[in-house]
Amino acid sequence: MTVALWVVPAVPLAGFLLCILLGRRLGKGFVSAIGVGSVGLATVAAWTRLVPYLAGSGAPEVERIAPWIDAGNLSVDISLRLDPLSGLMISFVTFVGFLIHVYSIGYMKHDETDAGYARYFAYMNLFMFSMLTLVLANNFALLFVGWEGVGLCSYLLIGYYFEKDFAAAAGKKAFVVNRIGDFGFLLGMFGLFSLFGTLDFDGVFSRAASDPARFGPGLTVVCLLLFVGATGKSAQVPLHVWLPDAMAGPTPVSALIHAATMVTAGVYMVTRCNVLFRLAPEAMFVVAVVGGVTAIFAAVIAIAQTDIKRVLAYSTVSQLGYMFLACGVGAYVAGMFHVLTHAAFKACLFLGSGAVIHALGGEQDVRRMGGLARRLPVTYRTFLVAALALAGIPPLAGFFSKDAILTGVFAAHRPILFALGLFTAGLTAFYMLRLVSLTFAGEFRGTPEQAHHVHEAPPAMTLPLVVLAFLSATLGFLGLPEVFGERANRIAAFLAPVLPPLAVPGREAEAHHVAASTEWLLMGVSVAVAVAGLLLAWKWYAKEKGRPAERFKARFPGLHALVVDKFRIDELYDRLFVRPFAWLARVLWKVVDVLLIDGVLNAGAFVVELTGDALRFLQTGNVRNYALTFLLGVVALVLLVLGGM
Amino acid sequence: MIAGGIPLGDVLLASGALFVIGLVGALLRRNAITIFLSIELMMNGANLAVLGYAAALNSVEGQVVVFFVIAIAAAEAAVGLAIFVALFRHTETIDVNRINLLKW
Amino acid sequence: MTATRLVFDAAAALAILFACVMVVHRNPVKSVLALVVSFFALAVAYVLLAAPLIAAIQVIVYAGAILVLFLFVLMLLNVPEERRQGSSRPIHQVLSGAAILVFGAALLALLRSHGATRTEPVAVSAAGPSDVATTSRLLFSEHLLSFEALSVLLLAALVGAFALARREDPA
Amino acid sequence: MSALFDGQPLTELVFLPTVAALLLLLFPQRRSREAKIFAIAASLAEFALSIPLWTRFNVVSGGFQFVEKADWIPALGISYIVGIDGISLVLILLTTILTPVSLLYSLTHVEKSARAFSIAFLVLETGVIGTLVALDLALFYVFWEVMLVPMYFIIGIWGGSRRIYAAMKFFLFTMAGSLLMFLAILYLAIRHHAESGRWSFLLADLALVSYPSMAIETVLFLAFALAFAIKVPVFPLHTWLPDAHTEAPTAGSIILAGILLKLGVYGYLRFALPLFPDAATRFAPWLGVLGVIGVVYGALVAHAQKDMKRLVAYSSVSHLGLVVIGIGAFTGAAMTGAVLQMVNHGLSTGALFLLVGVLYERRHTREIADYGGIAGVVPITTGLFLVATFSSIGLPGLNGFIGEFLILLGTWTSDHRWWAVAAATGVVLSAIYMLSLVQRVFWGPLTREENRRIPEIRGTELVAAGALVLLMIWIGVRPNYFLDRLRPSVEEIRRSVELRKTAQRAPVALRPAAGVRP
Amino acid sequence: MSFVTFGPGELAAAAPEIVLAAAGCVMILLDAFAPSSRRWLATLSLAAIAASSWFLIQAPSGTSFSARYETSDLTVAAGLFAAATAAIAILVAKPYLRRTGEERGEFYALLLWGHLGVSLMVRGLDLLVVFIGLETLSLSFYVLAAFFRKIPASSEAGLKYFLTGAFASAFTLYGIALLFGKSGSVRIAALSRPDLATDPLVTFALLLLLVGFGFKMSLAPFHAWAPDVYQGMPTPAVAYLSVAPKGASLIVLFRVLAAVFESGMPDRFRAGIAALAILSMSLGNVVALAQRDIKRLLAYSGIAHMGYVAIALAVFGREALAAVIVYFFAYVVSNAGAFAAVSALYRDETKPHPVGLLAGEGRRSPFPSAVLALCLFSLAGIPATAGFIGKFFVFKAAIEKELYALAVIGVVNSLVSIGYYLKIVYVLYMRDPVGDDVPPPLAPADRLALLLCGAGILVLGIFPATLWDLARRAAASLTLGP
Repeated sequence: MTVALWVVPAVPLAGFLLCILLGRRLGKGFVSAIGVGSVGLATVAAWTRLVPYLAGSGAPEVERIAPWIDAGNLSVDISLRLDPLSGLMISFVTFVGFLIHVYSIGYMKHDETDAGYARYFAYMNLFMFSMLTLVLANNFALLFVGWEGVGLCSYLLIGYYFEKDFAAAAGKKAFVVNRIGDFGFLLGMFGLFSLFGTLDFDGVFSRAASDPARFGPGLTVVCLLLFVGATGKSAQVPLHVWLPDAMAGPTPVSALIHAATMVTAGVYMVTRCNVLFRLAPEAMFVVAVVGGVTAIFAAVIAIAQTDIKRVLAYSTVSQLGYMFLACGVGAYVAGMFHVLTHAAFKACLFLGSGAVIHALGGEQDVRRMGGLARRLPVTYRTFLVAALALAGIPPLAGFFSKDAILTGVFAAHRPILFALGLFTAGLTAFYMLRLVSLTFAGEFRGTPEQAHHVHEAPPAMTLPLVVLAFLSATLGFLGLPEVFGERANRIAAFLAPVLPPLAVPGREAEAHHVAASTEWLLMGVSVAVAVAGLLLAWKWYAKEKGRPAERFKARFPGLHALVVDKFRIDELYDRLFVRPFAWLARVLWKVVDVLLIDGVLNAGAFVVELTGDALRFLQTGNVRNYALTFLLGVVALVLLVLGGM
Repeated sequence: MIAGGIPLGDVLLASGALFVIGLVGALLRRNAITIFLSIELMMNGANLAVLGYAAALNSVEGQVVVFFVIAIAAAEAAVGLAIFVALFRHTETIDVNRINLLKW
Repeated sequence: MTATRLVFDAAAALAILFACVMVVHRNPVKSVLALVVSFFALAVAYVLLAAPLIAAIQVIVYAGAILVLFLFVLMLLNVPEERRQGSSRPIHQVLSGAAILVFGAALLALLRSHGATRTEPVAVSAAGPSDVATTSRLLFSEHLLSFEALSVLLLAALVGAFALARREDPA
Repeated sequence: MSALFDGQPLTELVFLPTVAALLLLLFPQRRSREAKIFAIAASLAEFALSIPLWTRFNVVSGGFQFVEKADWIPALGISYIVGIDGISLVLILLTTILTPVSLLYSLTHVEKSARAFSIAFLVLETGVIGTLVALDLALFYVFWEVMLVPMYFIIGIWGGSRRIYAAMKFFLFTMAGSLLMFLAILYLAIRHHAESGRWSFLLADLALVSYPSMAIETVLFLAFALAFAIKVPVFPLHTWLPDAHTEAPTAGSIILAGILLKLGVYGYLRFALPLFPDAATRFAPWLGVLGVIGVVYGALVAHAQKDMKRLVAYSSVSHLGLVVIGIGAFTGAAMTGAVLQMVNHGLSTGALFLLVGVLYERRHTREIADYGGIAGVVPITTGLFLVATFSSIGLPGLNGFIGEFLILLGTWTSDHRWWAVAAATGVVLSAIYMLSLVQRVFWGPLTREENRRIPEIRGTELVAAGALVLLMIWIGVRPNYFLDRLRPSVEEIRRSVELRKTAQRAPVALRPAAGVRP
Repeated sequence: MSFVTFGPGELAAAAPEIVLAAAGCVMILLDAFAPSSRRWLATLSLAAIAASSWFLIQAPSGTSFSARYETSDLTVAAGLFAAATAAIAILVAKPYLRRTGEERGEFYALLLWGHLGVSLMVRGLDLLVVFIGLETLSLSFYVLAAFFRKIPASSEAGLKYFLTGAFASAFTLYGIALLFGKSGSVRIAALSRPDLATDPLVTFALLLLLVGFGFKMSLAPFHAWAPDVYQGMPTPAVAYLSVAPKGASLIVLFRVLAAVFESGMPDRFRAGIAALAILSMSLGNVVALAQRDIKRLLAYSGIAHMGYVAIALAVFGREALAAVIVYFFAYVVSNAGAFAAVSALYRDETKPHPVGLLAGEGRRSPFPSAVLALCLFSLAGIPATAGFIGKFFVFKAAIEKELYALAVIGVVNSLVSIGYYLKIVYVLYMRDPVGDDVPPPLAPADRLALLLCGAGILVLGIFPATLWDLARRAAASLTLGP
C-alpha cells in the first residue's frame, strides 16, 4: 500500500499540536515519545513512498488535496508533489531530522523544565512540518507557506532561550533578514504570476520553456527577485548576517535548521526553478558570483573565529555559497549533491560540537578546550570523519560533491570563480583542521572543574553521531564522477527528470562535459589544495600550539581584527539601516504626526475658541452697547441691501 | 400737497427727524428713564408719519393706528416704570452704565 | 407757502427743538418737561393733519397721563442728574455718532426723495372723513379684533406693573 | 431558525441589539454583573441570528439578498431598504463575532456603570449593522452617524487618562467628514428629482444620476471620499486614530479597530464607487499613493511608539493603507483581498488589543518599557500574542497572509505595479516593529519585580482570545470559505463601475438575484 | 361699511384667544382671592392651553374679522407648536416656582397672555394686529423676565429686555408706518402690489420689520439681549421665550415678504438675509464655545439656530416655509427640553448656572441628564434625533435653491457647535460629582415634561414623515388674504 503524501508533513504537525497543547502537563517522557515518534513516523511514511518511487520512472506524482485561494484570476491549490527533487529532499530531511530529534532527547533532557522541553519539541515538529511542506509543495504559494514556516520556527528556536537578550535579538534578526529575502521572493512570485498567469510549478515551467524568447527579459528580473529570497533564506552575502547569530539557539537546532535543512531551502528553490534560471543567463551569473563570493568570504571569517559553533556557522555559509556557485554555473546536480552530503557531515559536526559543549557544561570557546580526544573518543572520531569529509578528503562524501561543483565551474569556463572555489577548498580544510586541533588535540585549557566534569555523551547523542559520520563517509558514492563510468553518478541520473533539456536562445548552455583527463587533473588539484590546507593547520595549531597564528596576528593586527570582527558587516548595517530607520521613525512621529498634522488641527480649534473668548467681551452688559450693535446692524443691512439704489 | 397745502415731504422729514433725535437719546443717554423717553420720541416720529400719510391718503385708518400706538405706549410706560422701580430697589440707580451684572 | 403749512412747519420745528432739549438735558425732570412741550407741539401738528381726535388723545393721554407718570417715578426714585464723569467709553460715543449719522442720512434721503415723487391720491378736503364718529366706528367694526386684543394688552401691562412694583407681600 | 427567514432577517438583525438595550434599561443599576451577562447573551443571540444569513446566502449572485423595503418618508422617496451582498455579509459576521468577544472580555473588567456600558455596546452594534445593510443613502447616513454617539461615550467614560481629548477628537474628525457627505447626498437626491421628477434616496436610483460636469462629480466624490477616508483612516487624516484607540477601553479599541475603521472602506465600495465611477477612477491613483504612504508611514511611526496600544493603533494605519491600495488597484484579486484583509485586520488587531488589555488590567501600564521577559510568567498569553502578531504581519497559514498576498498580487497585476513594490516593504517593516514589540515585552531577562507574578490569562478572556485565534487559523487555511462569498459581489461592483464609466448607465444595485425576497 | 362685524364666525375664530385671555383673568382672581388654590394653577393653565388648541383645531379655516384674522393649516400648525412650548413651560414652571416660593398667579397669567400675543402674531393678516400681538407678548415677558423681584439679576434682565425691546419695536413701528403709507392700508394683503416690490422706501420699511422681528428671533446682530435675559429670567419662561416667539416672528416675516415679493425675492434682499444668517450662525456658535453659564450657552446656541432658520428665510418659498415649520417643531422638543432639564438639574435658582455644576449628574440624576444629553445631540443635529430632521430639510431647501455657500457654512458651523454641546455632555457623564449630597427626587411635572421632550425628539427624529406632510400642507396654506 502507498501512504498519501500529505501524511508526511501531517504527522509532525499533529506532534506539534499535541506537544504545544498538552506537553507541559504530560511530562518529558511523553513529549519525547510524541516529538521523536512523529518525526519517525514521518520518516517511515516518506521512505515507504520513496522506495517504490526510486524504482520507478521518476515521473512526478502530484496529489491535489484541496483548493486553497480563489480570487480574481488567481487560483491556488493545496497540492503536493513527489518528484526526484522533492524526493531527494524529503529523504534526508526526514532522516536527518529524525536523528537530530533523537539526539535532542539526550541534549535537552537535563537543563530544561517540562514546559521548555515540550516547547522545544513542539517547535521542532512544527519545523519538520514546514520544511516538508516547503519541499513537497506543488506551487510557489504553498512553497512560500513552508518557506515562511521554517523561518518562523527558526525564529522561535533561536529565541528558545528567550530570557537571554542575545537570543531574543538573534531570533528577531533572523526573522527580519529572512523577511527582506521574502520581500524579493513575493515580488518574484507576483512576477511569475503576471508572466504565466499561474503559480503551479508545471504550469510555470512548461510555459516558460515553451517560448523562451518571449519571457526572457521578464524572467531575468523574476529570477533575480527569487534569488533575493534565496540569499535571505540561505544566508548568502549580503544577507548572511543572521546565520552566525542564529547559533544562540540550542545546538541540535543549529544542526537541523541552520546546517542540514532549512538553509538549503534556497538552493532547493533555485534548483526547483532551474528552468527559469537557465532561461535567464544573467541571473544565473549573478547567482554564481554571489555564491562564489560568499564561499570565500565566509571561509576567511571562519578562520579567525574562536567560538566552535560560529566556525561551523561560517563554514555553513561558505558551503552554501558553494552550492549556489554550482547552481549559478548550471551544475544543479552537483549543487543538490552537495546539499545532501553537507547535510550529513555538517549535521554531524554540529552534533559533535554539541556533544563537546554538553560535556564542558556550555563552554563554546575553543581557546578553553583542547585534548578532548581521549575524554570524548566517539565524539572525536565522528567529528574528525565529518571534518575531513568537509575538507574534501577522498573518499569521503565531501570530496565528491565539492569536486563535482569545481568541475562544473571549470566546465562552465568561469576561471575566476573556479579559482575562488579552489582557494575556498583550501581554506575550508585549513579552518576545519584548526578547529579539530584546538578542540581535541593538545592538552586541556579549560577550568579544573570543567575538566573534572568532562564525560562522553549518552548513547541517545552518540548514536546519531555515528550514523551521520557513517553517512558522511559513504554518501559520496551516490555521485561518483563520470570517469568511474556512465552510470556512476546515480544522483545525476536520478535528478535528470527535473532538469529537462532546454533550447536556450543565444548560447548553448548544456553539455558541460569535460574530458576524463581534465577531470582526473581537477580531482588531483582539489585534493592537493585540501591536503595543503590540512597540513598547514596541523603545523600551526597542533604542533606549534598556534604560535604562528599569534605571529601573524602580531604582524597584521588590523587585518586580523577585521577578520575576527567578521569584516564589521553588522556594524555597517547598523550605521546604514538600523539607526536611520529608528531616527526616521521618531522624526515622522514627532514632526509629521504630532507637530504638523495635529499641530495644525489643534491650532485651528484653538483659534476658534480664542475668537469665541474674544467676541464674548462684545457682550459688555451695557444696554447702550446693545442698542449700538443693533443700530450698526441696521445700518449695515440698509447699506448692503439699498446701497446704490 | 395735502390738507391745507402741507406737503407730505415736510411731515415725513419732521417724523424722520424726531425718530433720529430719539435714536440719539437712546444711544447716548445713560439714565434709563431718559432712554425710555427717547424711545417714546421715536414712536411719536412714527405716529407723525402715519398721520401724514393718512392725511395724504385721506384715510381714517391712520388715526386708528396712532390711537392704538398711543395706548400701547401707555402700557409700555407702565410696565417700564414698574421695572425701573423694581430694579432701583436693588441697585439704587438707573444709570445703565452701572447696571451690568449680566455680561459676557 | 400757505398759512397752514407755515403753522405746521413751525409746530414741527418746535417739536424737534424741544426734542433736542429733552435729549441733551442732563436733568431727567427737565427732559420730561421738554418732552411735554414737544408733544404739545405735535398735537398742534396733528390738528393740522386733520386728526383732532388723536391730537386730543396726544394731549390728554400722552402729555398728560404718561409723562406725569414719568414725573412721579422720577420723584419717587429722585434720580440724580447724570454726572459727566463715569460716562461710557468714547468708542461707544464715536460709533454711535457715526451710525446715527449714516442712518439718519439714509432715512431722510429716502423720505425726501419719496416726498418729492409722491404717487398717492391727494386729499379731497381737509375736513372730510376725519370726524370722531367715523374713526370710532372704524375702531369698533374693522378693527374690532385689535381693539379687543388691546384690552388684553392693557390688562397684562396692569397686572405686570402691579406684580413688579408692589412691595414684598409678607407671606 | 428558518422560520425567521420567512420574516425579515436583516431587520431583526439590526434591531435586536437595540431591543436588548431597551430591556437593559429595566435592569436596576446595581445589578451590573447580570446586566453584562444579559448583554453577552444578547450579542450571542445576535451572532446566532447572523449565522443563517451566512448559510443561506446565495454564493453565485453578486446582487443584494434578503432585501426588505418599506416607506419611511414617502414624500421624499426616503425608504427603509436593507439588503446584503457578500461584502456586507462578511463584515456583518465580523461584527456579530467581535461584539460578543469584546463583551466577554469586559465581563471581568468593566466595573464603572456596567449597565450603561453594555447598552452603549448594543446600540453601537445596531449602528454598525445598520450601516452595513442600508441601501438608501438617507438611511445609511443615519446609521453612519448614530454609531458615533455610543462610541463617544465608550471612549469618554470608560477610557484612559486622556480619554476626553480622544473622544472629542474622534467625534469631531468623523463629523467633519460626514457633514459634507450629507450635503452631497442631498445634492444627489435633488439632482435625481430634477432629472426624473421623482424623489428617491435609493442607491439604485441615485446611481443613475448624470452629472452636469466632471467638476461637480469630482466635488461630490471628494465629499464622500473625505468622509470615508477619515474613517479608514487614510494618511494624513489618521491622527484621531492613535488617540482614540489608545484611550478607549480595551473592548472599545477592539470594536473601533475591528469594525468601525472598515466602514470607511465599505462605504467607499458600496457608495462612492457606484455613484461616482468616473471621479473614482480618476482619483484611484491618488488613493493608491495615499495607501502606500499609509503603509510605510504607519509602520515607521508604529516603530517609534513606547505605548503598546499606540503601537498597535499605528499598525492599523499601516494595514488599512494596504486595504486602500487594494481598492485603488481595482483588480478582482486586489479588491477581494482588500475586503478579506479588513476581516483579517479586525481579528488580528482585535486580538492584539485584547491581549494588551489583559496585560494592562494586571499591571495598569501600557508602557512597553515597564514589561520585558514576561514570557516565562504568562506563557499562554505570550503564545496567543505571538499568534496574533504573526497573523498581523501576514505569516502564511494564518489569515493575514491571504489578504496581504491577494492585495499585493492583484496590485502588481494592475497598472500600478510600483504600489505593490512599495507596499511589499510593509512585509519587512511590520515584522520589524511587531517583533521588536514582542521582544521588548515578552522576551529578554525578567527585570522588574512586579512582573514576576502577573496572573495568567483566564476564563472569559481566554475564551474571547481563543475564538479569535481559531478564526485566524481557519481563514488562513480555508480562505475560500470567505472568498467564495466575496468574489461575485466584488465583480458586481467592478462591473457596475466599468459600465457606468461608459456613458451609458446601467442599474447598479438591487439587480434581483436569486434568494432575494421581495 | 357695515357696523355688525362680530358674528359666530368671529367667535369660533377667536375662541382660542378668548379662552387664553379668560384663563389669565381666572389665574389672577384665584391667586388674589383663593391663595390656597395656587397649586392648581398650573393644571388650570394646562387645561386652558389644551382647550385653546382644541378650539384652534375646531375653528373653520378661512378669514374672519373682516379678513384681518386667519385660520388655516399654517396657523393651526404654528398654534400647536406654540401650545406645545407653552405646555412644556408650564409643566416646568410648577416645580420651579414651588422651589423658589414664587408660585403666583401672575406668572401663569402672563405666560398665557404672552402665548395669546404669539397666537395673534401668527394669525393676524393685519400689521396692526400683528404689532399688538407682538407688544402683548413683549410686555408679558418683560414682566416675566423681572419676575424674581428678590434677585437683582432678574430685575436687570427685565430692564435690559424692556429697553432693547422697546427700542426694537420703535423700528418695527416705523416700518409699519412706512408700509401703511405706501400701501394705504395696514392689511398685509395690500402690500402685494407690483410697484411696491421695487420701491426703495418699501424695501427700507421691510428691512425695519426684518430687524424688529429679527430682534425677537435673536438674530445677530440684534441678539445682544438674549444671553443676559435668558440668564436672569426664570428658566420656565425662557423655555417659552426661546422658542415660540421666534417661530411666530419668522411666520410674520414670511407673510409680509411673501406679500411684497410675490414674484420672488430680489437678490440684494436675499443677500441681506443671508448675511444675517451667516453672522448669526458663526457668532452664535463661536461665542457659545466660550460660555460658562449654561443658560447663556443655550442663548448663543439659540442665536446660531436662528441663523439656520434664516437660511430658510433666504431660500424663501413654500418648501422653505415647510422646512422652517419642521425645524421649529424639532426646536421645541430640543430647546425647551434642554431648558426643562436645566431647571430640573439646577436646584438653586438664585445663583447662576455654571456648566461645571453639572459634573457627574449623569450618575446622580440619570433621567434629566439623559434627556439633556439627548436634547443637546438633537440641537447638534445628530441623526435619529428631531434636530437632524430640521437641519435636513433646511439644508435640502438651501441646496435646491442652489445656495451652496450657505449650506456649506451651515454644516461647518454645526461642526463647531458640536464642540460646546459635547462639552456639556462631557461634564454630565465624564466628570466626577463635586458634592456627594443625594439629589432631591425629580418632580412629577418635570419628569413628564422631560419625558415628552425626550420622546418627541426620538419620535420626530425617527418617524418624521407625518410632520413633514403636516408642514407641507401648512406651508401650502400660506394665504395673503383676499
